Amino acid sequence: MARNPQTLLRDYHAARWDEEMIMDLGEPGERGVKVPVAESEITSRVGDASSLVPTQLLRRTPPALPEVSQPRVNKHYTRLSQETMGSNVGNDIGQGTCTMKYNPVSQLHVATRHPGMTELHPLQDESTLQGILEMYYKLQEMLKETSGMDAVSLQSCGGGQAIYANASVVRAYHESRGDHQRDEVITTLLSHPANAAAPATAGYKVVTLMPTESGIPDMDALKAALSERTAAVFITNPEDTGVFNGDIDKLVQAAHDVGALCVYDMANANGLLGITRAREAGFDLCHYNAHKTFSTPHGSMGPALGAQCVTKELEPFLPKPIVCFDGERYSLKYDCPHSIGKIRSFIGNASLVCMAYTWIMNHGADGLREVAEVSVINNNYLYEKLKDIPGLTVYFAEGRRRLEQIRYSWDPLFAETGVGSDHIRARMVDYGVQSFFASHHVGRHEEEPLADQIVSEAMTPEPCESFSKDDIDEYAAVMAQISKEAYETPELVKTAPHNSSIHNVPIPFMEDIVTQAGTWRLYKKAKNLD
Amino acid sequence: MARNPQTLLRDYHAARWDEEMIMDLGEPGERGVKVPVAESEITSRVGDASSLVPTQLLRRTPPALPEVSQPRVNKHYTRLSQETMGSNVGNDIGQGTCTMKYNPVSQLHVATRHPGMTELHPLQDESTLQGILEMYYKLQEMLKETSGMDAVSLQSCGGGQAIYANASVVRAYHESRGDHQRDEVITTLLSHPANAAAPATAGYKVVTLMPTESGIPDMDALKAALSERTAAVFITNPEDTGVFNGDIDKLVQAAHDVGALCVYDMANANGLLGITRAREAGFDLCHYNAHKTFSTPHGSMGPALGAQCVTKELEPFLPKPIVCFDGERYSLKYDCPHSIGKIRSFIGNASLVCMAYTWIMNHGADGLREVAEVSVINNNYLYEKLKDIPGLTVYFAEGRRRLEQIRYSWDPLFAETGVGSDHIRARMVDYGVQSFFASHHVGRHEEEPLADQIVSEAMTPEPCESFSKDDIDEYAAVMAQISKEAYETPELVKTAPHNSSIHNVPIPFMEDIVTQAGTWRLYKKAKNLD
Amino acid sequence: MNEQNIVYPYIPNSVPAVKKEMLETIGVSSVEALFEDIPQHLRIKGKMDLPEPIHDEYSLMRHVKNLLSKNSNTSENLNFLGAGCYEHAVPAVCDEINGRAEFLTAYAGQTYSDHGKFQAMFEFNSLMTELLDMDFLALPQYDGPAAAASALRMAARLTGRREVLLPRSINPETLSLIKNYVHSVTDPINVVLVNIDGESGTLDMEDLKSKVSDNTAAIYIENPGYLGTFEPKAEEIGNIAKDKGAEYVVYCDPISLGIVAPPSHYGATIACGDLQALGMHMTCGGAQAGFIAGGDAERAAQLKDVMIGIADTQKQGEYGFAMAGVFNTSYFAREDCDEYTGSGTALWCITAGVYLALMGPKGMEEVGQSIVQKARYAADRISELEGVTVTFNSPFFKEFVVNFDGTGKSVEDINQALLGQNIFGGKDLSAELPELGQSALYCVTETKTQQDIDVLIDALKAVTQ
Amino acid sequence: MNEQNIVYPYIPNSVPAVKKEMLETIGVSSVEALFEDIPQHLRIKGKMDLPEPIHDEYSLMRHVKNLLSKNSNTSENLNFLGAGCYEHAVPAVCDEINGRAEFLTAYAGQTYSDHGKFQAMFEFNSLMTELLDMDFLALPQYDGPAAAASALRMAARLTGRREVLLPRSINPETLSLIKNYVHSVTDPINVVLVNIDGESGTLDMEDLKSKVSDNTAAIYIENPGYLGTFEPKAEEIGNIAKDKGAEYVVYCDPISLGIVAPPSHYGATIACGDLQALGMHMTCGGAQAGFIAGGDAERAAQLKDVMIGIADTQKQGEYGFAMAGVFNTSYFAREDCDEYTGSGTALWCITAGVYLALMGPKGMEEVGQSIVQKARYAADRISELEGVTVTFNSPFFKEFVVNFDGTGKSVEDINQALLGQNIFGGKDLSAELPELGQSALYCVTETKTQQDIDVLIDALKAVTQ
Ligand SMILES: Cc1ncc(COP(=O)(O)O)c(C=O)c1O
Ligand SMILES: Cc1ncc(COP(=O)(O)O)c(C=O)c1O
Repeated sequence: MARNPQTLLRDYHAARWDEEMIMDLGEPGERGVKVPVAESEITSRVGDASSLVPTQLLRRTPPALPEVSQPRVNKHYTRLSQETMGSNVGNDIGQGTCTMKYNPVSQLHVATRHPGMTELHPLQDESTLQGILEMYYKLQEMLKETSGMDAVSLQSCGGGQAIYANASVVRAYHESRGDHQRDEVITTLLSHPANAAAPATAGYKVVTLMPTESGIPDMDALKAALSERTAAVFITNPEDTGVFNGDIDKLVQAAHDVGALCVYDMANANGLLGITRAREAGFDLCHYNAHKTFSTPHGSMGPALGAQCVTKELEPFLPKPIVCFDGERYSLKYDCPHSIGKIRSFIGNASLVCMAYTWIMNHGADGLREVAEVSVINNNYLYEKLKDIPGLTVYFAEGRRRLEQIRYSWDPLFAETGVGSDHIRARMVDYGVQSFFASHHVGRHEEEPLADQIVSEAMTPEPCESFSKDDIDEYAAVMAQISKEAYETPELVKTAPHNSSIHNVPIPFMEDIVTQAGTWRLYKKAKNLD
Repeated sequence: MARNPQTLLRDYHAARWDEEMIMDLGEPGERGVKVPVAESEITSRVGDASSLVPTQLLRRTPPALPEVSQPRVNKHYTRLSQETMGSNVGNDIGQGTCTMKYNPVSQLHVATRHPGMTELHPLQDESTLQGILEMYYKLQEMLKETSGMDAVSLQSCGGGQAIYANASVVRAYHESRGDHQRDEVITTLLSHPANAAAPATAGYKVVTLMPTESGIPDMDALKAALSERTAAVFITNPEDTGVFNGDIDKLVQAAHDVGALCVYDMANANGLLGITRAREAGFDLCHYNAHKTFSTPHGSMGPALGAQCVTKELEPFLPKPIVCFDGERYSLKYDCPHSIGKIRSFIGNASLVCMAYTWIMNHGADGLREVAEVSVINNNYLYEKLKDIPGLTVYFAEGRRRLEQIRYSWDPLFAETGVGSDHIRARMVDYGVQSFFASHHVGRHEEEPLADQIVSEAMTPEPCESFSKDDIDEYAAVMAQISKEAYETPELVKTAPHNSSIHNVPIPFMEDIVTQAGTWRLYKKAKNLD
Repeated sequence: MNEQNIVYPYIPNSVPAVKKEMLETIGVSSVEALFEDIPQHLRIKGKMDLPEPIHDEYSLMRHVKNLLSKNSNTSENLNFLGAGCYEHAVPAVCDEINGRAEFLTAYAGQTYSDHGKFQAMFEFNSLMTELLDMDFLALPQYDGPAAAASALRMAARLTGRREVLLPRSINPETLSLIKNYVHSVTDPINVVLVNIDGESGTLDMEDLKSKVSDNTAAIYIENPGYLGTFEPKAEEIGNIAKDKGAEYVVYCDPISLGIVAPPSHYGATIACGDLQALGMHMTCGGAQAGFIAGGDAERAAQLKDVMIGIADTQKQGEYGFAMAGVFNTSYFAREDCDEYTGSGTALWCITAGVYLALMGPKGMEEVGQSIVQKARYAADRISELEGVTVTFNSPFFKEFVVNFDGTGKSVEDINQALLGQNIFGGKDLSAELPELGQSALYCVTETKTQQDIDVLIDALKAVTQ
Repeated sequence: MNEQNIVYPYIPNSVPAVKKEMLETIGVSSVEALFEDIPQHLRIKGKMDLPEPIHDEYSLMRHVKNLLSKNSNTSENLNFLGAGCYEHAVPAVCDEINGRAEFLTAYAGQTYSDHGKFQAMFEFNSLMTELLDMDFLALPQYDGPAAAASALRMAARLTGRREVLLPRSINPETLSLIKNYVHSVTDPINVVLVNIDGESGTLDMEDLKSKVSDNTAAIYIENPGYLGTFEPKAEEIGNIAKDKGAEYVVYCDPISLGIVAPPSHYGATIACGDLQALGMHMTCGGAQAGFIAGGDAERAAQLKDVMIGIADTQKQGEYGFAMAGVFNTSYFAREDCDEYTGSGTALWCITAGVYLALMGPKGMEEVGQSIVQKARYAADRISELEGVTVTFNSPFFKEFVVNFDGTGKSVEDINQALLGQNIFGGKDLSAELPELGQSALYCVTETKTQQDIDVLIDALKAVTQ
């Protein structure tokens, strides 16, 4: 008797608290928390605080922060949290490539509450950090196995940072060999933009290969682009089309042939765990996003954890420190003359290391493979449910199997009804389903990015292993319903959302939003409020 | 620029998730959690579990529990939580007498997360429980001071249970003196019903005094009721009218004169802390609800903590065990020959003792008095804001000062518009304000209780010290708005709620609800579902 | 007072300027005027004598954590104590849900404002009645013993009789609680104890038959009993009760019911017990919660606490909930009730619901199996120790009595020695049940690994030999 | 694979029957068919070699807690380490809010689905810009050093110059990070270090003046510096930068800004730092979060990460939020950006917002006062010890360098001895700054009581004498 989404969709309404801006709450004099002040013996000995700060550095006007009692602050933020569709609360299938995996509550609790994790200073004597260092070391070992690489660094605190760290290693490698001519990096348009931007940050010129109808990069174009100026190829496989490039090893070989390194963006390895690895295809470096593949929480957009994996040859260039084990004690090695140096202060995001370690320990080799298999089943099942929805189409490589995600397009719907992916994303919220992620290239906009011309009105759902058949059915039913509405009552969709925490932001304002930075004081100034 | 509720009410909508019944979620075979099974060496030694249970006691059909994955269970209950207006989230001024005090997050966290609290077995060796026993002892000492009594027991786990424990002490006291003729207890109609029911549970006949227009019990009626058959008077002061009976000591004296004991229900002492005590009025026993006065959370309706306080003379009758301190060690005394015995297994609600202790330690004597003063200011301020709302009136003792709460009535509104307190309570939800508590005597119903004939269409708000002026203004503005709606568009109010997690339950169904018990299987049977 | 004009973070209107403004609106010049009805002679003289407060949160938390650190807990020690409060695995989702501010701080909100809370409670009832295979369940009580005591009064009301039969092996503390609860100034219920067979630990059927009569309101058993053993004659006992027109009240351990038949399957008319095992940390005994269930509407009508009712809203397929049976409770009926009601342990029933939803039939089965196997393994290994015996020969669930008479050592000495090795030995029974000699009640749950048990065995060996 | 047909609690469709049904819908007979595009030679041979999994939650948690218990933490020890990661009081509301499942597990939801998250971020920006008195703030970066490094690249873009001046007293690890970040295959930025006055620890103005030039993209200072001291000439340094058309980048400690002037008040064009002090537990360095702010639209346009924008919805007085400046970031501009962006540390900015909202101006003032007084008290008492000196004579905020040369003992020995007394001594500087001899960087925050400091003094006395 569970709800059948074909006949009855969830009657959803987001919590709407209509909360004031925190800046406007409270009354002068209210306090949210008190702090431990200096004992009178101390103050009488050292004197006023103002005498301990150089006069010219004393703050003359107090910061214009609000003054709010604790009950009100707590209520305010609790209410705002209810107005947020976190992934452990909503149906996040739409967040494709951003993989919203279930974050087991047990690992969240242990890593955010246990004083043996939260109350550690990173510079404590190593003898007092043996537990956490053991987790680092063992997670490194595990990721060596999942990737097939020879060395792992857990210093990076995001996927982008891991790609940047990989670019730094590439740079240091070529420099160490006196090879200074290589100033180009090749990537593909459908690889995550960080594969272009992070090497560019390291000073590389970036050559971008365009996608072909086959959904995979064109080998000839690659070969044409490769040269003795190529430092490395940065690539994802599958890209968010979900089409696996079976010639990936040939691509790697072609790069190696010109002396370039190959870097695999395995941020999202949900469809690959236990099936294929960077090693088998011959890659020199790769990275994982623990927040996509190993179930660390996204935290509203970080903190995150990027695991950098490299071959033996590149190990000396990894960022400092390296977590070592001599059979008895775990330690941090800082004496690494070829290292690219520090990428992140201290030792990275230790609590996320703890969570990823925990999650893998829970699954083991069979479990990780189960993740991949179910992710791929889920995705292909969703495809069956979506494929006949009017107005929706699949880009690239019609008829080919997909792994963990697929890039769809609402182009036909837009052409026929004027309802585009932005409208649909707003409308989804009315059904209690998280807006889909268009891909890393959103919306229609003057400054329309290249990728958007290639797949416009994009939608990239990813029903990873955390979702049940019911969840997928519901997601598909919502899509079907919105398509129907677009043809029958397009205004309903265009004026969405109707059941969100807020009402629709009309397009001119929406453009304001995305082009204007903001704080409450700037807004008030702009609107002549106060 | 904070919102002015006079001109703009909160545009609220409750989270509405339209969640399926848990019984209907999941698929056969799904698991929410795995359990640690016996090691193979154990199973091969001891054999199958079924061989370890007498055959005739083996369960033959597994319980028809649902089979649901962990992500879905967690989502389900998280969503249900969002559909609940907990007091740290909503505006709970309406929950008068049920005092919804702010529960400081710090004390909630420490008492529910610290393994030194959660991972204790109550029968551990006393040497391993010194910390928690110290809190018991010190809280007892504190409550001796706030009440003026000589001995305190923290064994009761609710206000009702504390009153029952007091009734048991009364019984044991008279029995210990061979005084077997006393089989009556006197209480007042506006004292909490537990003051009638708990003594009745102990076997007493209960005499109930009716309220008078003055808002306080009639001394002559009391005197008439008192006799050598009176075991005790159980009374609240102020009752939820908020009118303090200044003759309370004379009332106690009158009872003492006939050899009866006097029991003060101080469950809610918010208006009295640091001002007046059971001691000053001559009471023999009293109790506090920590969940009303000392900021332990209500937990959706328990677990709770009732603190029983008695005079020296009655100390021997307190429930077992007694927490003692010899200047060095804290210990539990079980050897108490006159004790009424156990009231609650083990030592009661230890984590709530920890919270109440923490809360009082945070406030001290000045802080507790501040609680009383601000509670009383808040209540009288709210009165100013409510007093001119059409259709609303105050019962009893026009013009007299009130302490922490006031019993109002919507009688005039009902008479003029047909909109009654049940409708208003539903409508309030549309404005994001917790429904008010009518008093301990709700609604209009065939089985209308006596008290309701005395104050019908009751509303008993209590803006305790946790609420800001803004909160109170908002509450009053919502009341004014609903009154206006009742006169202008009564149907709008009668069909409320409109912005709740669910729609209106029509009156016949509502009566079904309150008279029919239910489980999902009974419901399905009744409706011929499945 | 508050002459220093301290502003309290939890008291927004403690800001002097705000207070002043509010007093002006009220029309009085000082707060004193609001207390005018409290005569001076009833006032506290001066300031209360309370410890110096710790106003800042950090220092206060440090103070409290310091105190809690003076306790030794079961994460740092190997615990074999049970006797009503049990160390079971608590799924983190249980903590997550009962720690959500909405549930933790809610109270008396009703149908529309607290829909989620009611659904969670209704679901608990639905889940728990499946586990018990009984139709009616009230919101939970203070603890298992309170539920047992209430069940006995229910039986008295249902039968109009004033005598109940209890096993002599009942926990003396439970007995104490029950005795106080069924006592009455005017019309007490008589408690009669039925003997136990010394070998098996089960009810002495002859003694039962000799004591049961037309005055018997209820036969009450515990299955498993306080001393751990199952009651294999449970059905027969039920028949005896039925024959005499008495209620059959069975106290059971809900975590056993994945593998053990629920009381309803062997004739119980009222079932009760404690929910603590189902997803609650021990919390020093602070997470007990008594459940009580009845098999039919007649019993349901006698439940002293409210139930949760369901009804359709105006929208098809949508439900609303409210307290059911509230007019029968003392909230309305006051002294016309035979028993009082009040705040119970609702948070724990929500939690137990989460637990049952997570576990499902398979989880409940596995946890039952794991417990009974591990407990048996421990008992077997213990009984191999010289001078140490397992007292009763009946099958048991998670607890069993260990007798140390043959070692010449007292349980107290043994437990002190174990404590030195970070082991909390079983509950010392020697004072409360002297007839059992130097005996202790050991508890082994699914949380104990084989290694844990072996550690215990080694320690016991060292300590007793 | 998964031949045992294990069902995983976090993988609903791992139920064999469900999988089968789904495969049927897809129209394939086995999952293998879905992987057909992955050639066999690219497949992993056999099963991965990973540790045996622990499938049940209880055992897994016990395993993890066991590991965590191998660490010694700062609740059990007295900690005087700082150097970028600080032990400050964390209000429980901060934990409560960042532990709410909605915030903790959210990610890329936008305007309508994640309104609350955006409002919380927008509010953080609004609060933080008040604290900094600067108008533009990006979402936070990985950590303070990353923010500093990014600020320097911003400066290079703004000025078109490729040289930056940094104080020689900068944390060597920060320097290492910056150097890697401003390095470039094609067009690196040159890092020049400016000397420090040996007595005061502040910037050597002569050296600065000699090194600043028309090539200088930025002068970067830390105030307070890595070695704890304030930079009293901050304004003068700013003027020097201005004169040369260089950016003035100031790294500051946000928890000092209740009593200390924010960088904008003495001329900074870009301010940066780390948020960890504002409501985050140290978490072994896992709660660092770099903020970066610009004083005007020109700087704002150079921020590499998104900001949060606000607009009116259709309903008067209601606001919606979205990422602002996103088209300027590498999400859209890809390699046309000089810097990449990505997942940063949003949860920590929400938390820092909660912290600032709780603290208000008064809390920020008091915490600043408390710190500077307690740190000074500690330094004064330490400098009374024989052979022990406080190296710099300038005012400092919460950290200060202690030199032990006069005791004849190494910092390493002293710290080991302190550890034996459950004290974490200051960071050993002897390897990274040998010119300071046997020195350590001590940190004292508001969390230390006078008694804690006295305990340290006694221990140091015992250890050094
Ligand atoms: C394939 C891929 N690579 C890299 C990234 C960048 O990771 P992060 O957002 O952690 O910087 C992402 C994130 O969306 C991704 O999906
Ligand atoms: C004055 C008074 N007494 C007693 C009680 C009963 O307390 P409990 O609900 O904890 O049983 C209450 C609770 O509402 C009350 O307000």
